[in-house]
Amino acid sequence: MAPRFKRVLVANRGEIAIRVMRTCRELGLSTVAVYSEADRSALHVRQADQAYCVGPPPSRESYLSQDAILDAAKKAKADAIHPGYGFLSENASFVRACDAAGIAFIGPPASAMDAMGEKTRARAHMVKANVPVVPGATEPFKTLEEARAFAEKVGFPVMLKAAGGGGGKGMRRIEKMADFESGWRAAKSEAMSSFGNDAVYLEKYLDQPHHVEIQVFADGQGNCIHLNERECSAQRRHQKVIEETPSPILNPTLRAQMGDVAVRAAKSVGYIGAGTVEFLVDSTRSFYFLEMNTRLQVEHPVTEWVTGLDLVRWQLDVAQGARLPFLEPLHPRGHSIEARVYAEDPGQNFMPSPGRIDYLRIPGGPYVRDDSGVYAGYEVPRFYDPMISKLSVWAPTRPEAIARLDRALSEYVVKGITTNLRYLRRILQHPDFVKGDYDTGFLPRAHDQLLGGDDAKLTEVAVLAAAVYAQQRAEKAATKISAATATGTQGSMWRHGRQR
Amino acid sequence: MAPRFKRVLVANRGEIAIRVMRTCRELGLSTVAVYSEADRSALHVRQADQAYCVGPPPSRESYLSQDAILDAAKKAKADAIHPGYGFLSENASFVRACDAAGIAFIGPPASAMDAMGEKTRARAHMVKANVPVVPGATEPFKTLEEARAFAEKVGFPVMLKAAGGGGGKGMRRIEKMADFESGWRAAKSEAMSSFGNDAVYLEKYLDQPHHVEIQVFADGQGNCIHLNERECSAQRRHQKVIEETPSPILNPTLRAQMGDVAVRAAKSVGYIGAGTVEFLVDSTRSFYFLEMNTRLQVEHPVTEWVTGLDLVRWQLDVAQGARLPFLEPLHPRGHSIEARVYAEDPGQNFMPSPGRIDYLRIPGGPYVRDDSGVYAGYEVPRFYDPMISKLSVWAPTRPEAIARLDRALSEYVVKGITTNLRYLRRILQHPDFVKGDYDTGFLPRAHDQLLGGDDAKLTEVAVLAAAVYAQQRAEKAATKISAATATGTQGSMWRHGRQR
Amino acid sequence: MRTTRYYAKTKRGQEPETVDVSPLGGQRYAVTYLGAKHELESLVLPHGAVSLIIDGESYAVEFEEVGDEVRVLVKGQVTKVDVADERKMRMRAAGGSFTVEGKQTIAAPMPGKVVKVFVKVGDTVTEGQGIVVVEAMKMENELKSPKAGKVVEVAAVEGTAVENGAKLVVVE
Amino acid sequence: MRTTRYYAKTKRGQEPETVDVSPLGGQRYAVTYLGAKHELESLVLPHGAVSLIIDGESYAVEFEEVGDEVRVLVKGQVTKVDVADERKMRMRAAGGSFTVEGKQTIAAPMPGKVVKVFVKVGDTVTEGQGIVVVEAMKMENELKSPKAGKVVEVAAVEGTAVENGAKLVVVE
Repeated sequence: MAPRFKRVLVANRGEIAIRVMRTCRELGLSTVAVYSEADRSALHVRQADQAYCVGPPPSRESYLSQDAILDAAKKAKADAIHPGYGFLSENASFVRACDAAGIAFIGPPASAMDAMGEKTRARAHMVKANVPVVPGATEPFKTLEEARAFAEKVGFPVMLKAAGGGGGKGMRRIEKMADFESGWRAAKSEAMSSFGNDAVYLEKYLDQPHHVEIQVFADGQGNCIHLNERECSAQRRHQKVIEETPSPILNPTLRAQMGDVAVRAAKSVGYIGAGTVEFLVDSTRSFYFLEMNTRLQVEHPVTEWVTGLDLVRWQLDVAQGARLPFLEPLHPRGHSIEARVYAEDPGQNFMPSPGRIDYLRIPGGPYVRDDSGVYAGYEVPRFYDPMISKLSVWAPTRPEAIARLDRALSEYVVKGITTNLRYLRRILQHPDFVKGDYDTGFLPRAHDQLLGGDDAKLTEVAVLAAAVYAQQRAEKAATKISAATATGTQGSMWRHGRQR
Repeated sequence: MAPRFKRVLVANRGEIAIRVMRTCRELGLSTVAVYSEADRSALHVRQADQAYCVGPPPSRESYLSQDAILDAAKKAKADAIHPGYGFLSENASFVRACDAAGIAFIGPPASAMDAMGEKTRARAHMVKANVPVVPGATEPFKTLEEARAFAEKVGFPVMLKAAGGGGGKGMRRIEKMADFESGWRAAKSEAMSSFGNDAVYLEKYLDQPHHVEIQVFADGQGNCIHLNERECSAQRRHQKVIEETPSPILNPTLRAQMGDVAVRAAKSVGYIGAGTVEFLVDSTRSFYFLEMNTRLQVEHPVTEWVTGLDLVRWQLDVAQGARLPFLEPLHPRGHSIEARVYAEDPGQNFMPSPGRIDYLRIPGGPYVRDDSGVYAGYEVPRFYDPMISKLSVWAPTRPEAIARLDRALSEYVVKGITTNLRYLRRILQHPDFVKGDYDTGFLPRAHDQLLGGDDAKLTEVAVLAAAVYAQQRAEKAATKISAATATGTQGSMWRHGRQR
Repeated sequence: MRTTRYYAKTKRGQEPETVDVSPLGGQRYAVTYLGAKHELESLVLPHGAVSLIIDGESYAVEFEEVGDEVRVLVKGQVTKVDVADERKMRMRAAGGSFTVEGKQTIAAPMPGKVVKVFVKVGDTVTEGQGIVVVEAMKMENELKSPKAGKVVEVAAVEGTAVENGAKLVVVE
Repeated sequence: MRTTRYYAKTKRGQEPETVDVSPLGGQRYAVTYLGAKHELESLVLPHGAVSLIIDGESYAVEFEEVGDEVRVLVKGQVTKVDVADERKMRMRAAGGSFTVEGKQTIAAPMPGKVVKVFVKVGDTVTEGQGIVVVEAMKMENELKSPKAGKVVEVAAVEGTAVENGAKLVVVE
């Protein structure tokens, strides 16, 4: 197989667009960025060799606009489109449009996406392939009433889910019938704005399961392997916050079983490329198919750390007809953990905090990897996902990896917007996390512990620092004023604007 | 062996101080920084738990002041001192002073340092231990005349070297007798200011040898192993610029031979801790002992990348009495390359360019490691080494590692001072480097190629950018002026100060 | 060495504590706070950063201003500190600001889009009741009433974009 | 759309080339240079960075000023560009600057310490001859004469510190 791509359009933004472009650049491929009007100043535009505007800020009118993106690909003479994750990455009609335009879509064939893309259809497929699934509906509901009736039958709590989506968007856990209507409305609305599809179904809510997923990879010659698991149970608002591999709850037998099932699931739909089979694992260590993400996963770096692979390169190779380079199981080496840095305020129910990043210092040193999509001076727009960076580490053992990630997070400085940096460190320091015994209920359960309890010594340091800072500004202002007018006064220090 | 250190003073500055503190933090050890008056704003001061000033800017009065550093260690109640590299790291009298003060020195015993520290004494030891050495003097010269006579005997070219130093400081290659006196003067003066010792000796200058070094590690129980080699032949002004492992010129047999000799050399002096045995390898692949660096090496990250180890942690463990965790040879995994980012102008004979870093953007992504000692807004002082950062990468193969490092360097932005970033990329792209066929003469030989030849397209882009930038500033100035006084003019755009 | 007295508090409603600051020359200060005296060296760096050495202990401090308060970041902890000098304290006493009970404004905590308004003028609300839903960054965020009371003003309109800090609803 | 003419050169001594810039609205411009017309979109970002899109090609450009010139960093290449508008060109023509042959000043290229001065007033020097050694960052750097001539002034004193740009020796 000879490489045939020369130019790759990345139909995405933020860190994942940059991640994909990095591998392209290393392979000597030219890169094409697309951007919405809100993203003209984004880093991915500056790092690409070409850049085309694809529409106004709302994703539906830009990053989800198939025509605009295909137009850009044609103008740029791109051979291939990498969709990243989210946006059009799991949209089978876009895959067909690429096929029709003669542009390679870097991902599975439309048929595999059809089979897995709609959550409900995927569940039906899996049942047929003898893969265990979570009890629940096999198709989206047409009406609220229908959904209510089904929920009643399955029994609360239930989980409302976007049929066309993933990544925790358009999901709502509903405790009781009284909350059903508002959850239904919110889930549908988020599903629409995230995936352009408001179809919603529901599943029985398993009691505090673990979320464990298996990375699979298939080539076009019928080969499919798995690259071990990722533990993704640390979730807030149904979105992953910290991921790690190996999972602290898997043993080699369970890993092999889940890996086999994941490969079977992928093969049953004729899968090609990188995919992730997500499972829920309950307290008895039974596991259930949850969904298959038919694209690169946000948390793929932890798999890269313990395997030494470049998964984006594998995606590009497979899309150009290459066979998988090996078919034996790969034993993970050491341990890796990733933390997602969000522009949000954990103390305000994870309220997003878009705005300008005034200053940025990113951690470094041994076995620390930063995947960020921002820069100092960048204005984080309010239209898209609030994740600004992924910080991941590797170490020989899990305790060392925790210590390393905590150390790295301690070096991270983001000013101008609120982030979850401290919250992330609190998670790493929490006894349940340290023990490796945490399920999807962990973060909500531990919420107050993770937020509370300022250190009295640090509060004292803050007061001392603030008082001296006020004094220094007063001295500086007095010097300036006396130099200019020979009359010095001092007042509110904080209103003079920042001292630079 | 139970860990007994609680608090470690790092008797260094810049990236290596930060590197050591990172591991200390991961191990839960408290850290103490020392700083000269020129370094009050340095990053290592801000990252430490405690910080003490040890004197005025010149290193001789601060970082080389044994009393000031021991005073700080006592005030801070430090159990141990990590010397980093350079400064006091190879000073046996400082080791004895630490011993006398009851503070652990993290490094070899004074006796091993005595044996290896003076270059000439080391050579004598090695001859006794049957280790091949480069032909030359076995002790420093008392007078210029004596040195001249010896040079005449050995034959030009010769290499003048500081007996008490390393790292390329205090070295001068002399082509002919007419240049001898000025080289002698320069070498002595640099030796004095770098090592507080102006003793100088000389060796036959080998014709374009490779500089290959072996990392060794010994514990206090008589065990010593090697951790493979590093190729360090890419040197400018006798200082390493790019290092890699494995060396492209070693085969397994030669690696094993050199490893054995390095271990023998270390054992012959009762070595303990991390050390590096440097060899010159000539065109027939004969190798000669050059010197042993009795401390952590600048380029240790490449060894860490291919072994998965944390060498600073090993240093701390061994200093607390631990045995080496394994004694079998460790096979390197993949390939790693490091580039040293210097604040210097390669076009002006590598003239240092201290000054304020106005903006800094550090590369990231898969398998990229940054070890920097600076931050945006930092004023690089003129008193110390101009290295501001080490950027290293890992990849499965050498060509992939080169592509990755080139990609990472392409993302690096440092504004306000001149750096060698472009020069580094040119090295990586040079055919001799790509082939893996480069000796210590490579960079001087290729100097013009590495500097010259602006790309016409990029020059055109620069002109277009500058003209439009001027226009935009004129528009902005006109708007401001007309808003204020209703009379707009425009003149020199570049003198209005930066647009922020 | 003239000593300047500052008043600092870290929680709303708290009585401020005094902080006495005496310059010792250069960037060094003697500071008395909560009955203890400390020697501080405070180096102001670009971008609102300060390198602080308190009795030998080193702290990397970052400052951000939010209205009258300053947010101080030390070792991952963000503390909101309100510092005033004597003159400012007198002005506050005279102006009677910081008596904020009574009317409460629910403002947009970020730029976004109002997707739902649950109340109208005259409604009685309980503390913690959902009032408005604002969407930003693909997440819907419900804003709750900070107190029990009555809705006296509704500025939020469903479907419209709002800026950070925009008044949405006032509860009295 | 008023077109403004600029004069740009990238090498000393070179005749400047014309660059005609016509605003197209927003941050877009039509630019004619070396006989070709391009459409540029130039977004000015903080810290002297510009995101430039030229006929669909994207360039991350960084600007730094050095006296009259601007240093432009594009894809790792630093190009010194001297851009003047018509008014500045007229001033230059009148002032007769940029005729720098004759006296040549050897200035400190960085802050450092003068460790050696090899010449005195009246000495004859050849082009490339070592004149002064300045030490900075542990390296000794020999500054050479840019031309053959005679030393007319020696400001450098061995052992003293010098600032960036300080006059050391003048050769005529």
